Amino acid sequence: MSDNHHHQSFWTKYIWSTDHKVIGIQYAITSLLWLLIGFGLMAIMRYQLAYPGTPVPFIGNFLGEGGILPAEMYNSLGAMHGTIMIFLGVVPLAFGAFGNYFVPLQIGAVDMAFPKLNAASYWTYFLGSVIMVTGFFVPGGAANSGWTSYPPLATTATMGQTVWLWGMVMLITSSLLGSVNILVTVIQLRAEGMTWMKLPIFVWTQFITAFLLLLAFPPLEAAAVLQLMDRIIDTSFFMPTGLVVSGEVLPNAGGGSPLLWQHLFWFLAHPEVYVLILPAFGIVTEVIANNTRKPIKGYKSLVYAMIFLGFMSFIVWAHHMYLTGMGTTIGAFFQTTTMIISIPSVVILTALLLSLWGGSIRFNTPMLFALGFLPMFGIGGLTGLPLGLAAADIYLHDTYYVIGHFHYVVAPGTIFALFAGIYYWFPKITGKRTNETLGKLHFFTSFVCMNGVFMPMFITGLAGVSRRLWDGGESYAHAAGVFQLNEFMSIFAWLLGVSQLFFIANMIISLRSKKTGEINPWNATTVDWTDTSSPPLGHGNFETVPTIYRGPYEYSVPGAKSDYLPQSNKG
Amino acid sequence: MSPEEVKHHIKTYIIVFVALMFLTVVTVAISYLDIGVVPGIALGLFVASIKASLVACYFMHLIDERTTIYWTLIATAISFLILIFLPIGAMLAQARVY
Amino acid sequence: MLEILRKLGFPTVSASTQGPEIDNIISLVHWLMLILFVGWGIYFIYTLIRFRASRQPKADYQGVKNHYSTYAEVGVALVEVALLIGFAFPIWASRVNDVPNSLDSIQIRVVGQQFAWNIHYPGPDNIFGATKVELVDEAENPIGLDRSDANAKDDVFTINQLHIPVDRPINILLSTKDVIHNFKLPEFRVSQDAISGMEIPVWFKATMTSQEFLETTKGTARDGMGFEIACAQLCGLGHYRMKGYLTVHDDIGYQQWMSEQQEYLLEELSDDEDDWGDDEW
Amino acid sequence: MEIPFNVKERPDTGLYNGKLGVWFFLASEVMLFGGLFSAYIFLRNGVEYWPHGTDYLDVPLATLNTLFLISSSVTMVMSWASLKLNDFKKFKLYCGVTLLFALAFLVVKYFEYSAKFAHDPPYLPSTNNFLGIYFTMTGLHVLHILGGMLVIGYYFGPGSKMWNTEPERFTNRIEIVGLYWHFVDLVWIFLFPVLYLL
Ligand code: HEA
Ligand code: HEA
Ligand code: CUA
Ligand SMILES: [Cu+2]
Repeated sequence: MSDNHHHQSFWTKYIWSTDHKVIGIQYAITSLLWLLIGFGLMAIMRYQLAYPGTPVPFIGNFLGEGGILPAEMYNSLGAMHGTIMIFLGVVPLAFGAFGNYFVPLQIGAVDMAFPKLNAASYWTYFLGSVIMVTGFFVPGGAANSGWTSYPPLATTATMGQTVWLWGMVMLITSSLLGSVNILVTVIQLRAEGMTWMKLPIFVWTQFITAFLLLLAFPPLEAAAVLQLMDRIIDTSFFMPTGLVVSGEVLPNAGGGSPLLWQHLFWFLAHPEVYVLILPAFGIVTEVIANNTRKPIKGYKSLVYAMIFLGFMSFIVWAHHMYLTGMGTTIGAFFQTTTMIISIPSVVILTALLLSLWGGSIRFNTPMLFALGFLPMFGIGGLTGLPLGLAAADIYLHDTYYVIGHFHYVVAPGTIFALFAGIYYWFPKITGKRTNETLGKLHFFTSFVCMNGVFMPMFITGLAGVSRRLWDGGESYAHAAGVFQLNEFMSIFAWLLGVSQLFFIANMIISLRSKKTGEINPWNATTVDWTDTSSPPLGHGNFETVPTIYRGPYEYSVPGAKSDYLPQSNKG
Repeated sequence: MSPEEVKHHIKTYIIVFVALMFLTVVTVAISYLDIGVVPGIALGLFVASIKASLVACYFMHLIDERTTIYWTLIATAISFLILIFLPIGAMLAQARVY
Repeated sequence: MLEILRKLGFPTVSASTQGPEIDNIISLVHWLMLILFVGWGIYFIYTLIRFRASRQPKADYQGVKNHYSTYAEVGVALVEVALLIGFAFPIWASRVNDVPNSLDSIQIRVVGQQFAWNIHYPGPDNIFGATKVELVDEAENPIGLDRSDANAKDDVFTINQLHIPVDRPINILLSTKDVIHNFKLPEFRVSQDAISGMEIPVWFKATMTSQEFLETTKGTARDGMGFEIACAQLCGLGHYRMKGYLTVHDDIGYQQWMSEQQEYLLEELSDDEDDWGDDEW
Repeated sequence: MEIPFNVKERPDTGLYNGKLGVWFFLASEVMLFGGLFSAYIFLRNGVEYWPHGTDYLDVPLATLNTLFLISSSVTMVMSWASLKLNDFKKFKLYCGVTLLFALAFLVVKYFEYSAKFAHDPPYLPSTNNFLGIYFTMTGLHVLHILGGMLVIGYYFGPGSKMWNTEPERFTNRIEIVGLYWHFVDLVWIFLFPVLYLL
């Protein structure tokens, strides 16, 4: 282990490191900060939604005249909230941080296959995210055409949109580097005996996610390049002939189609939503198996369902486009594929729910978040069904019902799963324990507040209130009956932010506490826990690289001495 | 790979090279034929595909590659086909546009 | 279920012929969701209590041995198939394929722009006059209607005011001058994107006049507020205020309104002729 | 600790890491250009009139360029084969020729582009969507050529020192670069008929 005894300066050890664990932590810290910023943007928006046209307290003066949030800026905040949460927050946390740190450990590898590429991926992400927010400081403010950036609106928008596109190009490049790395690592660096059907589900989810990133992101990169051309040198890929914007006939030659963008965008963005949820499934599976002390029910069906899910996610994209004038054949095709893709999700959720039966359930903080995930994802997934039926989507499209749908899957869904992962693996990363009381407080307050924010969205959505409205629908008659719910939701959103203080406090306190010396506090079976120390060694991970003899979730095996048999345990 | 095998490969490369040159000429020649737009496109793409497969199979050694790479490429090919059929789907998608 | 959804904020009226069908599928799929959620929810809570560590110190390696869950999964799939074939496909087909032709329907062009709805009626001759991009003048002629075209002479043009008769098929020819908008009539369950560079038909048949509708709103939060046209696609900073008004007349009312418009038109045209310097004096 | 299978092949997959990695990278490149080809078809289908390549573009020049690229592909694969035969001199020779062919390609492209801009009226990307997509696709392709030249140049020059210390690893590197270079050639094989001839 000569590497460990090298004298390394702070700089090479923590900043320019090529150790997958350090890079994982870099990803984690950066993306958590972005989550916080994404939350901050949304907190301002929610003030405007609750009390339209009244001055925002504290920071109003930075926002606009009289402290009132201007409509353009509201749109900027919305677009940037979506972009930041998805591309700078959740994906880097779920894939960059968790994937980087735990995939090599769980498969018994000494590092990622390409450590330098790994560092390059992080720094591209970092640069991309910095570019993305410089948008706020250019004339006209940040991108304000929604995270979907539909042209011609995006093409004619202010300069922030150009910055957004450059940022996207960087971020896409970063994910491509990351995904190549994960794919090669999983295929090439599995320890001896770690056959495909012995991989922990978490590794499977990261593997499939990497595939999705690899194949779905480049078309968006192509689209981003085309939109950049439209914006910078006046091509008209997305611009039809004869548009008149504020009284001026646009100079473009025309002949393009805004629908082309939508197709290319959703070709990425639907797989993207499964990129958000698959790692969450993986984390939840690990935590549930560990804390029920029994194997996952239907390991194979889980794996096949996830592969199928990954494949199907490439052929459902147009369910976001039912109202663009879609014909019957294609409409029927995409409705059918959308219903088909709901089946593997049902299978996955069913497998997880069935895994609880017969277990010996420990309700620690990670388990609470994992358990909270199940019904929350259930609500989010189920409300996807009416959206998938074009006829129902006529009414529900682009209402708060959609906002409710996807926030249930990403916020109390994915974010909860990520919290579960953070609490679960914290002892591994630091060798210390988190505080259970604070953790439980964090869970219960977050759980209540999440539902307080997002449940009423279904009501306003059913009433027909559109999303992306600066005044929250105040000027529309059909919102009259539900408008007052906005205030209710906003209060819960702010309380949700306050509840995160439990988390932040917990992290600080736990980081400052003493090391416990435990290597495997949860009595887990996967080799990240059983064959390495906590925290793991520097470069190299293992004293001796483990050999794998059994499946990932051999808990409570009848006749065994202890209630868990590590994967590398020969006996 | 033994030196004999490599030498054998080199012969293949030369043959492929000649074939590619020839097919390039063919492609250009086709474009001067007056066979209508659609057959022209079909034929042109057909020849291009032959050239592409030659490059992929011999220069990139796909002809005797490992299964893992085949799997990767199958997955890519499927997503690529979906992507290419996207515009066709999109045209069908438009119900009635006046 | 529909009753529950209505309590939750779903519009109590459904003022078009396709409305009830759409309401129906929304309520059916919510049944499916509710049953799944409540079913699994009961199971979930029960297992959490039954298998908590203090009551079940040793886990059972096997776990569930029966196959009920598979039946449940197959059940979900079957219900989805039924929803698709029985409801979703036919409704969509009727929406797309049954677009009425100009003889038995009222044809109206609607042109979205940042941030208003331009409404263009063909007038009594039932033929739309030509429009030209060059003629667009934001103040006078937002859609660039060419009044010198013979067909355009009787064309009626309004901003944000859509008037239609009840019980007649209405065919909206939807387009936009600039960015993408969405023409949405919540109470009619009508919604369609207006895509730049395209003209897309969207049709419906009102089953209720504005008058009748206003009766139903008595005592509710929206008392006295009639039908509105919403823009349901982000279209810029004024997206939130891009609102139009829809008035559904009975047949006579509609005729009356149309002839009034014709009179205005005549006045305007004659105004135009002695327009010489009027303004200056 | 060394990362396993960096040079040697993993027994069950029969691959070393870099080779698998570059194939994955190429998979993403396929999707990148796939997105553009898809856009091309979409745009072409969406309009009544789509110009013929020869209306704007110079087929003889492009044919010449095709020949250059194909030749560079052959020399590239030959340089790898030379390494396999332990013939470092030949490797240098073929590698150098590859670079020259690539340079020739760029020179021709330069003349092609400047002829477009110098035309009266100028043919710009904004003139119409055909020219727009022509410049985008060939431009991106040129960027790929430049990137490839950079890497090949590196292994031709300073990077070739590795041959003395780790010959096997160096041969692998050249194979990987070659795979990328053939891919760039492959893209051109499609770009040529699609943009110029159809
Ligand atoms: C992680 C993210 C994620 C996930 C997993 C999903 C999952 C699904 N989504 Fe969602 N979706 C988004 C993120 C996601 N979505 C986003 C971000 C948007 C908006 C984009 C924008 O416009 O800005 C969107 C929008 C969106 C639309 C477009 C709406 C519109 O704009 O009009 C549609 C339409 O079909 C849709 C459908 C679905 C379907 C059918 C699923 C299915 O996969 C769901 C399947 C799951 C189930 C069916 C649940 C099974 C439940 C049980 C078995 C019961 C369990 C019960 C207990 C535990 C008690 N989604
Ligand atoms: C992953 C995606 C994601 C996530 C997690 C969220 C989270 C949240 N979102 Fe967001 N949202 C989107 C993606 C997401 N959103 C998208 C794509 C849109 C559409 C944009 C568009 O229209 O274009 C949108 C739009 C959107 C709107 C609609 C705006 C409009 O249409 O006008 C609203 C309104 O309330 C909203 C609210 C919220 C709330 C209350 C949360 C909460 O759940 C927030 C929870 C966050 C936290 C609790 C922070 C946790 C952070 C920490 C704990 C940090 C700790 C830090 C350290 C230790 C350093 N979101
Ligand atoms: Cu028009 Cu929103
Ligand atoms: Cu989707």
